[in-house]
Amino acid sequence: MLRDYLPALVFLILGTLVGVLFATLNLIVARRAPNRSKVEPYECGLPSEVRAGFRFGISFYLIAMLFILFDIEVIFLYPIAVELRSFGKFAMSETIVFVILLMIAFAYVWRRGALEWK
Amino acid sequence: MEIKREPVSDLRVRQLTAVDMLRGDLPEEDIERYVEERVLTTTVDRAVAWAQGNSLYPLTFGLACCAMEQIHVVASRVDIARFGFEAFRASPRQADLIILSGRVSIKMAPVIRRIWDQMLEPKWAISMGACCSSMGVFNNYALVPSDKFMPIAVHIPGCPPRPEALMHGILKLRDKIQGHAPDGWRERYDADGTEEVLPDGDFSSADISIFKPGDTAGA
Amino acid sequence: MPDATELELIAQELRDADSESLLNTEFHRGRAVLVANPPKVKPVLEHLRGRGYTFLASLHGVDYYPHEPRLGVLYEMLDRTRVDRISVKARVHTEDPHINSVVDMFPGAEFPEREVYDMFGVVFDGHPDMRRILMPEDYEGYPQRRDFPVGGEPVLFTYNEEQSYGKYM
Amino acid sequence: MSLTENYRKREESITLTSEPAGTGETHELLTLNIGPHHPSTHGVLRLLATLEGEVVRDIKPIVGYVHTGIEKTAEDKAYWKVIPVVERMDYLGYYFNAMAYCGAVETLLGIEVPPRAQYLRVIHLELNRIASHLVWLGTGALDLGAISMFWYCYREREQLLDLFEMSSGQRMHTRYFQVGGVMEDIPRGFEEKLRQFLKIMPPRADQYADLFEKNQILLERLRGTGICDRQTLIDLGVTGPLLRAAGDPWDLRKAHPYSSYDHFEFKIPVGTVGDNYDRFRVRHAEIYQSVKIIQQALDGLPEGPHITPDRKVALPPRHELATSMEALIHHFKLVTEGFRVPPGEAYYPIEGPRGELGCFVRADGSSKPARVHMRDPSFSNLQALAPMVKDAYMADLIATLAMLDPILGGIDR
Repeated sequence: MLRDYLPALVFLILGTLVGVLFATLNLIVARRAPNRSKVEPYECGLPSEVRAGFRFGISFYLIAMLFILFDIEVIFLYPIAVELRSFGKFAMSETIVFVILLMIAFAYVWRRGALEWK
Repeated sequence: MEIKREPVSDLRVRQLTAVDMLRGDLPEEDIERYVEERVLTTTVDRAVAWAQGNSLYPLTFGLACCAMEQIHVVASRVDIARFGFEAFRASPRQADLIILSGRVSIKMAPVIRRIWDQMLEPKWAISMGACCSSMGVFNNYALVPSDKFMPIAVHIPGCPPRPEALMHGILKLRDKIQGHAPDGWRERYDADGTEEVLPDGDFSSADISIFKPGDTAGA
Repeated sequence: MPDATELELIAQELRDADSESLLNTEFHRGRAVLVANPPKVKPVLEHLRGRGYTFLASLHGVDYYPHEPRLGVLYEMLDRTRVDRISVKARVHTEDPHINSVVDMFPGAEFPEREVYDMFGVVFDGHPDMRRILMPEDYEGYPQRRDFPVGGEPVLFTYNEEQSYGKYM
Repeated sequence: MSLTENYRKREESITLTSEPAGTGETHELLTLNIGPHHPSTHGVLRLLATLEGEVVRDIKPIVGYVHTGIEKTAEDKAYWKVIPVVERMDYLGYYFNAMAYCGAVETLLGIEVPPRAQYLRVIHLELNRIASHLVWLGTGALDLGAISMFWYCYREREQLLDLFEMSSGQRMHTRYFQVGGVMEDIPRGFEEKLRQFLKIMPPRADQYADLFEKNQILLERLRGTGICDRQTLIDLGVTGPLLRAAGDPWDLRKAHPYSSYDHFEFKIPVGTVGDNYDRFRVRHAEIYQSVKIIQQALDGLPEGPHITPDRKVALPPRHELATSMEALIHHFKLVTEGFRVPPGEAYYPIEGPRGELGCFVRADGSSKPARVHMRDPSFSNLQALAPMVKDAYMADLIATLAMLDPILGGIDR
């Protein structure tokens, strides 16, 4: 029984391996020649005007959360759409319920005015 | 009755040598030649240089009139995409070629030096146009020739140089990167005695920089 | 262009209003110029605006080097209805290069006045942001003056190769 | 105190970080450099923007990053050598710079430009206006994300530069205008190629309109943004398409015709609301009008000399040098010292692609101009950027800057 889970395990290991490799390969192989202005942030060729303790507004965070919410919803639809015929009727109704729930959330967010930029 | 033998084709010969090689009864020097023909021997540096030379990412950087001609290099007639250089990156972190297209004023020089310092290491600089290489038409108080504060790989003459000239300059840079640098006018016309008289001591053009790296006085 | 007689008419009006506001009038090749007394520039411009010259086309400086007073500020006025142009010239000495700023009458004069200050050193009193506009902030000297050297590098030949300042940094 | 701190100390007057971090209604104020090296500032323009979240509260344009001291260099050159230097100021309207300067020197000299030269000048001026508008349209749409517009516009611009190269030998900064006329008469094949270009340009301009008008994103971003009323624009000294988009039909080609513009019949496109969409429509319509002007100028091209016959100003033709002694003396005098201009001052305004481009020349009797000043339209138009983008979104700032079409070579001179 354990054998038919082997591909998932291999997939997991390979995924993490490639992920970690891409993240750290640069640190290992890259040629390092830091100088004073290279470590400073790039702001159109001038020393940065942004003060250290600058706090970004809440609207950016709000928009980011809403985006993630509805983007993940779309990502869930992809696998279903690919194999809809083999899943049968049940999957179709399940997706419809899923989308309606999120539509309610979307209507609520729209009416509360979180989408307008303040 | 004479069996009509068709001429032994080159393909037939290669098949026979392959069979002998597999059976291991190919004579020593034939194996050597066999491998020689099939394997491209190179060093890691030449491979890296080949890759870098063919995929330079220029920086979206335009100063003045030469920038207008630089835009034409990207446009459809003199298409730079044929050589793989059309991915113009806006931020110096992702670019490895800066084309100084235009006149460098004393207020802009520290900014350019700062952008050059913020570019990551395998980086080259092309000084496009007369104003950038030698203050060109305006030899006055307001301009700085770019090789006074930056190491420049290729100077392109012209005011403004034609897009084909800029393309030619970039291809010259590619040859330079890939190791077979075209020889400059001194070698071509073996004009000995005209070498640049440089003071002794190890001396790279970045050292005569008026502005220390990161110094933006006057920016 | 106002012809010579109309220029004299305007000049006469200005002199009636304020006797020492105008120093001279010039008319050359169809170009009418009122040479104004520097402290009285604003009333002269105010009067011209009343007469219809409501658009300040250009404000720029000129260095009349050998002739004193040296630094000249020119205002090109334009009457858009009659398509008529007149110029006002005010000349100040280099010792006290002060003149009233016209930014409150013509907001468009802010950048040109900063440029005249940057290039010639004429300080405009009452200007909201009197700083250099083209040269770096900490640049000494006023480049556009006639006695400021054009600068640049001497072209290198074999005879003057030694003095090339690029080499002996 | 290292130079960087010292730099920040000296820059106190222009950065708003000197005050304590002012808080807007909902966000903390952020001072940001949309600085010299930025993909959408159309040149090395630095905008010190104070942002409150996404809304621009205040903007300070800081220029001078491509200041080349052209007016100082011009004082060091003979009169006819100043033309290449002056042409490099506004590097998209190089024919206009040369026209303004030659106009000023011709008024000082009082010489008359032959009609054929005036017509040739009008043809090249209008071709240059189309080329400048194509660069504005290509890069402006590029800033707003419509990348394909860039390829279409630069296809036409290549043909235009071929025409310039055919008539004068070089694509940009051609030095085709001379004091007193034009340098050379147009070559034989020029008329056919120009007629060919005039035939294909209007349908190509319709293609730009299709690309723009049917793109809902672009229309959404341009309609209703960057509005500025007529009176503020006039007070700030703004001229050209920006002022015409706000509803004021002020065009020097009609108001004060120069170089025989009154012989041609053309219309002035004028906007109504004065927002970014109107600026696009005005400049786009100007392309058609320029084609009409060139068509009429080409049909009515008079015969005659292409430069003033006055030998004191214009070089004698080469073949005359072999025969006549006077031609040799004139040639020698002009080439060594150049012609002298009697003392005086002249201000010669013309209608550039971005507004009134006036050249002030002061002559002190020697063979070098005592002062050359170019009243550049972008210099005044840039001052109108602040009222246009106050309390607008950051994206509208980029759209307004694209439609303002500043050329930094002309601003910094």
